[in-house]
Amino acid sequence: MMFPYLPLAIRNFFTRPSTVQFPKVPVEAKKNYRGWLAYDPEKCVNCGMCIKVCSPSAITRTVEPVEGGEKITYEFNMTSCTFCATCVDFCSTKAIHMTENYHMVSEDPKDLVTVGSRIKETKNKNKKLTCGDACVFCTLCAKNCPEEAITVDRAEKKWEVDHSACVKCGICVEKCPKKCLSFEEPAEEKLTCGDDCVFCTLCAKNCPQDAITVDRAEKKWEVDHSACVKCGICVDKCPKKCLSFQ
Amino acid sequence: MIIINFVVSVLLIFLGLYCVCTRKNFIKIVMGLGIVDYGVNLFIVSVGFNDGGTAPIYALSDLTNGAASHFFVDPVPQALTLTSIVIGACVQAMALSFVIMLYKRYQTINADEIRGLHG
Amino acid sequence: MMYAHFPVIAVMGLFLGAFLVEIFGTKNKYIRNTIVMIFVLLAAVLTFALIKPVMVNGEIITYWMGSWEPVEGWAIGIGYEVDALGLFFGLFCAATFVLSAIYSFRYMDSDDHLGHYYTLFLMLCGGVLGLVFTGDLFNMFIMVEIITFASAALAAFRNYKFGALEAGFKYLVIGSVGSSMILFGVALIYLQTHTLNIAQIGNEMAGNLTPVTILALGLLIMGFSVKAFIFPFHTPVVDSYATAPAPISMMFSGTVNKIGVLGLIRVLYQMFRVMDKEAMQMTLVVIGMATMFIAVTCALAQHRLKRLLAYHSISQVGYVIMAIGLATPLGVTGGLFHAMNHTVFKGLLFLCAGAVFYAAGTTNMDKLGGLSKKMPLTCACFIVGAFAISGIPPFNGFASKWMIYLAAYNKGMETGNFLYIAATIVAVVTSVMTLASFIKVTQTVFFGQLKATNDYIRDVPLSMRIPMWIGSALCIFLGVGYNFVNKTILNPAMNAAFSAERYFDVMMGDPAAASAGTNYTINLSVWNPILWLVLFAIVFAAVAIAIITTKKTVGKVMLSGSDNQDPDGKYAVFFSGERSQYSHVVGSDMFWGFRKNFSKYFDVFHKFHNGNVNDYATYCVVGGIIITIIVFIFVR
Amino acid sequence: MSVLSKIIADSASKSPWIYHINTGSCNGCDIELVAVLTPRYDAERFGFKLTGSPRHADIVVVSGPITTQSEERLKRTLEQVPEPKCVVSLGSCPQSGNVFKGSYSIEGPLEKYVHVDVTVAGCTPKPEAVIEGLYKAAGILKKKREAMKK
Amino acid sequence: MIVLTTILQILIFPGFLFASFIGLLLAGIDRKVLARMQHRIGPPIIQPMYDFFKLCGKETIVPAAANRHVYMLAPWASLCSLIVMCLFIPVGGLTFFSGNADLIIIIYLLTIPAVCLIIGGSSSGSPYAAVGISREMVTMIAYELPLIIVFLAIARVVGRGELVFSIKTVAEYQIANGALVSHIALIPAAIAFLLIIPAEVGTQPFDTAEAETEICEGPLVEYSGKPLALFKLNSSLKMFIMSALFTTLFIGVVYTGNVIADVVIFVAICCLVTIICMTLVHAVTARLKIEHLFKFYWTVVAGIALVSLILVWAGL
Repeated sequence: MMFPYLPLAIRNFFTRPSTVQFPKVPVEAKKNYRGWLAYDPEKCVNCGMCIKVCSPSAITRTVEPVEGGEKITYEFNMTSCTFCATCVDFCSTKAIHMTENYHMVSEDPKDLVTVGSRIKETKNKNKKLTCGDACVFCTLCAKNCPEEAITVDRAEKKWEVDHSACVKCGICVEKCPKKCLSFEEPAEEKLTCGDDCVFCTLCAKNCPQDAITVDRAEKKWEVDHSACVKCGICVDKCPKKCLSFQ
Repeated sequence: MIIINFVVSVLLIFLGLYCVCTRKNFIKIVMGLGIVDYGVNLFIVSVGFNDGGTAPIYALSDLTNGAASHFFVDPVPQALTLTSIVIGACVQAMALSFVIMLYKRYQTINADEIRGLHG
Repeated sequence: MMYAHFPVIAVMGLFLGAFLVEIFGTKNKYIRNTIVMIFVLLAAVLTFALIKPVMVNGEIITYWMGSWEPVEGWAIGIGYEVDALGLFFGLFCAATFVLSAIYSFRYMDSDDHLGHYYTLFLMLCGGVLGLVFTGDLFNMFIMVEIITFASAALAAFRNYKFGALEAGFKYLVIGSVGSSMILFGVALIYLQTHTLNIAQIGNEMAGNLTPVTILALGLLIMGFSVKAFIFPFHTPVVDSYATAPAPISMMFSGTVNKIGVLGLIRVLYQMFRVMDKEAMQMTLVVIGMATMFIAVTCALAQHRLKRLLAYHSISQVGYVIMAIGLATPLGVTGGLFHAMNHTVFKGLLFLCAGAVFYAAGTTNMDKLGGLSKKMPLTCACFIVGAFAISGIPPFNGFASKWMIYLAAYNKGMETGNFLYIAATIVAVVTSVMTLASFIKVTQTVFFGQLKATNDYIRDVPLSMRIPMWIGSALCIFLGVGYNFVNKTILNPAMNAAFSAERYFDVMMGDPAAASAGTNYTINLSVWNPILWLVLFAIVFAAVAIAIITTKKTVGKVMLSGSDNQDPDGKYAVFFSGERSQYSHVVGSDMFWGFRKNFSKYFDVFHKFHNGNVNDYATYCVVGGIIITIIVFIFVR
Repeated sequence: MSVLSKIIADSASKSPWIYHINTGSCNGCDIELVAVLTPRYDAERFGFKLTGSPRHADIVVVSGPITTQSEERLKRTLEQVPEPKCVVSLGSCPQSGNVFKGSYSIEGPLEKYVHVDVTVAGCTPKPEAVIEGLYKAAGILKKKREAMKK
Repeated sequence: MIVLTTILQILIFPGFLFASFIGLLLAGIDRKVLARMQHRIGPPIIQPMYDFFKLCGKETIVPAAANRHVYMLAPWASLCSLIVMCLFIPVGGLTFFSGNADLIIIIYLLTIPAVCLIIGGSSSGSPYAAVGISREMVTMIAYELPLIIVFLAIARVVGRGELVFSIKTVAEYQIANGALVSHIALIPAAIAFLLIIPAEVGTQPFDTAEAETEICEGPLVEYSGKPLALFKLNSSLKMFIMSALFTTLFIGVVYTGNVIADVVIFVAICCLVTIICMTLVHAVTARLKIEHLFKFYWTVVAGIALVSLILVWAGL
């Protein structure tokens, strides 16, 4: 046939064109289209796994100390992202997921960046005010407490504190003449290893912060509690399930 | 008009043309041209020949007393031949001067070598 | 009858000038130039003075050398007969002499032996004018010989150039073979008619064509075809055009090949009056077609500017031959007009080629490029010439080509013979190919990118530019005012060609017969160029207003000022991002598509023109034989 | 002549011609740009046309991380585009070098060479996104032309 | 008064404004129909007008290597010759010009725009333009042969005496005895002419001279702004003129009462012709290499034209 497309061309002329009138007809991307990245700062435990796995290193984390703790902001630069969604798979707490919004067009590349930040209090967040036995019930602490969380009953020699109201400002501790007030940490959960540990070093390898060091020769296992962020990856990875937080 | 003159002159012309067309040496080509020229000259001379006629030299008196006594050969072709011979000589002179210059330039006068201008 | 003496004075003046230059002129430049100028102008003025009596009043001037009047209707002496046809050729030849002389004063001043150059130049001019005015056959042969000598010597004038000597020699060999054939033909005619006067011969042989005269006819046609450089005989001429200095190649293409054409017309129309036979017309048309097509296709494959122009002048002569072969009033007028136009625009093109050679030192197209920035005026003249030769409407090439197409097609319609239709088709296609080759030249020589080494080029001095300006002005004037030209010069020339009887009666001493015979007139009202020019002018004016009125919108013209002249900046030529190094598309690799399809055809013609003298001579002889055979078979 | 200049001003955004420069892209975005001209998405509805020479272009679409080789050519071609022009960076490579970031042969973001008018992110952005980007660029063209006129 | 009407007629009716409006309209229809054939919506009909005015608004850059005067003049000269052409083609039976134009002049007037494009391209000094020029020239040689054969065939049927080639006689002949297409002998000539139109205008299968992909728009590579706008206008004008020429030569003009109806019908026929011979061929074929194009024209199309010439010559 000399012109293979001739009949097709003529037929096309009389049929409705197959163009999707995009601006008038809104077009939705398919079901799990990997579009704009959405980040939920609350779920994120700031383990940094996503930064580690992102090939174009599109994710940047900035940590600035803020009065209550540290402000951790994650920036996902869409103009540098390759939409491979590896970070989504690696995020243990599923804080990142890909939306179906493909309209990544803008005049200023800055607003193509997904930003999420979270303030993480320092450890004293869950410590409690306790009174020692040298207390003479002078009610100085109660008077100076800005939140009036402390009530002292000189008659029945009783001292109690309303922990929810207490903002742990530490003013009462200074004012107490007998220095018998102090903040005790509740017994913090710490990563401990059970005894049927076979020193397979899996936990050490998977720890994003490399807080666990295992010495197979001398069968020694220790953890650096300050580095540990209690992400719990080692607990899942341990074949013997002998790791736990106490 | 003697036929032999014609045959010889046509023969000379074809001989000359053959020589021009086939000989490789430039001098032979010029000689060929000369032969063609002589052929044509012979032909022109023999055109004007009236057998029995004398040379067309006469005094005015011969003419006045009746032309019967003198029967001349036609002078016009002879004049033509003169100029044609002169022209033939000039052609050969110029051609040979070209050949000398060409030899000085190319050190050869063979038609096959001197083929600078082609295509 | 004051006019009777003018033709002889003109011709003899030129010869006298030749000798005077030889005697006085060798030492001092100014004496030489003035002598040359005096005699050339004398000849031109005398020729132009003849227009009034011959063209306007329609008389035919006769002049008998040494007042040997014809006795009882029998021509004895050598007679000059200036009829409209002869004068027509004489006019534009004289004009070419003047332009060429002015041009060569400055062009040749770097050469030596200029005394000889101008002697030969004046001899050539004298020969041409002599042939144009003469009424005697042998005198015509003598003039042909003088022209052959002068042009052979002038072709090889710059003997240090490559191939000059070789071209001169070949031209001389082929030229003298041709002239010997003419002489042989003249002798045969004399054998039959015992007279040498063209008019008388025509009258004697009007009816009875004996085998002898037919052989003479064949030989004369062959001889004059060699002089007109038609297809089989064109080879040595192309070389000699290329090597000759520019004013001489202008003379060659302007006058020398027109002499061949005039000889053919005289032989066919006035002496043998054989053009009414169908076979003769067809042979001429076929020869014309062959010359046209072959010459233009060879031209497309050329690398040197002058060889390309030489091939084109051969193809344009092919047009003229074809037009004359049609033997219809419109056809002959077209042919004559095209001969004149060809002289004008081919002269202009050769002058431009000379200017390029003078300024750039070479005419090899592969080495030239981008000259339009350095030589704007020469480039403008060249474009005018290129448009004229390829027949773009407002120019003169179009006027004559249009006449030729119309004539060819009308003849085809009347006679129903398909050959004339084919002739029209070949003519149009050839004209487009001429345009193609000139586009190639303008692109390679003038427009492309300027080679760094060519930066020193400046435009040619004024005295070389004047002839070019005159030439382009003529191109435009002839193209536009061709109706006027037709009435004044062309029509009488065409009628002279057709009315051989009138030529004879006047020659034999009765001037009254000058106005006898039928005068054909052709009406060319179908296309009047003035109407067109008015249109073009109005449209151009309207467009100019449009340009001025529209406020300077954003798109103002950003001139490539010399300050931001960084070679790669905004104004550099887009070279897909690369640094714009020198990349000039040269002539030889243009028209790739066309040449690939014609590759077999081009090989044949590459071999045809192989530079061997013997082969050229064989082509000559074979061509002559073929023509004589055709004439024998058909014309009887 | 104000009517004519008004028409000219309006038509500035109605027939934006595109010239595409590939500075080392993996051709993912290139075929995406061409896909935009196919029947399904048909950018020609808005007058978009792919031209062969920068002199004819209004919108220059750059795709690919600017490799060292193509940097020089990019600069030269961008300069040769006539004035009211705007630059669109297609995909994430021009903006940030994508996965090739930090490689020895990458010459850094497009922003270094020319002000990028519209960024279309996405490692091969969806054709609709490309159309949206081009459409926005066409709009900018008009603003740029007014700015130029003043 | 006559001068005024002539200027009016040159600039308004059959001349510049009318012809360029219709030309741009035809170009728009051509692009729209082409899009529909490719099953897409395609640009609005007046898109070429947008293109033209946008280009007018853009900056004109004259490259350093270019010869400025020739570079700027080429588009105007080509536009002038095209306008002069419009005046000769009897639009809707109304010949502006009493003078009967001649087919040969039409051929030569068709060469002027092509030559202007060539000279313009060549003067811009770009190597792409040079390649584009040589292809444009080969295309011209290619379609000239069949064009002259077609015109000769028509002239054989119609012409007589002196005015053998004039369009006026063609028009009168068709009024007298029906459209030329109805002649059996002239049908191949009509087909040949239809095949020539795309090459003359330079649309897809035969636009090797202005191939965007290979040699970036050939001769037009360096043009921008107003000159480029003019060249685009010229090509759409040529589209109108060629189809108008086809309708006058082959289909003949149908005479209804008033002038406007004639003109509308004429333009409608022209659209039909352009769609058939340009858009359909464009939608279906790909670009030819220059040597195939040349061979195609000198063998196939010239053959068809010759067939019709021989048939006409055989007195059909």
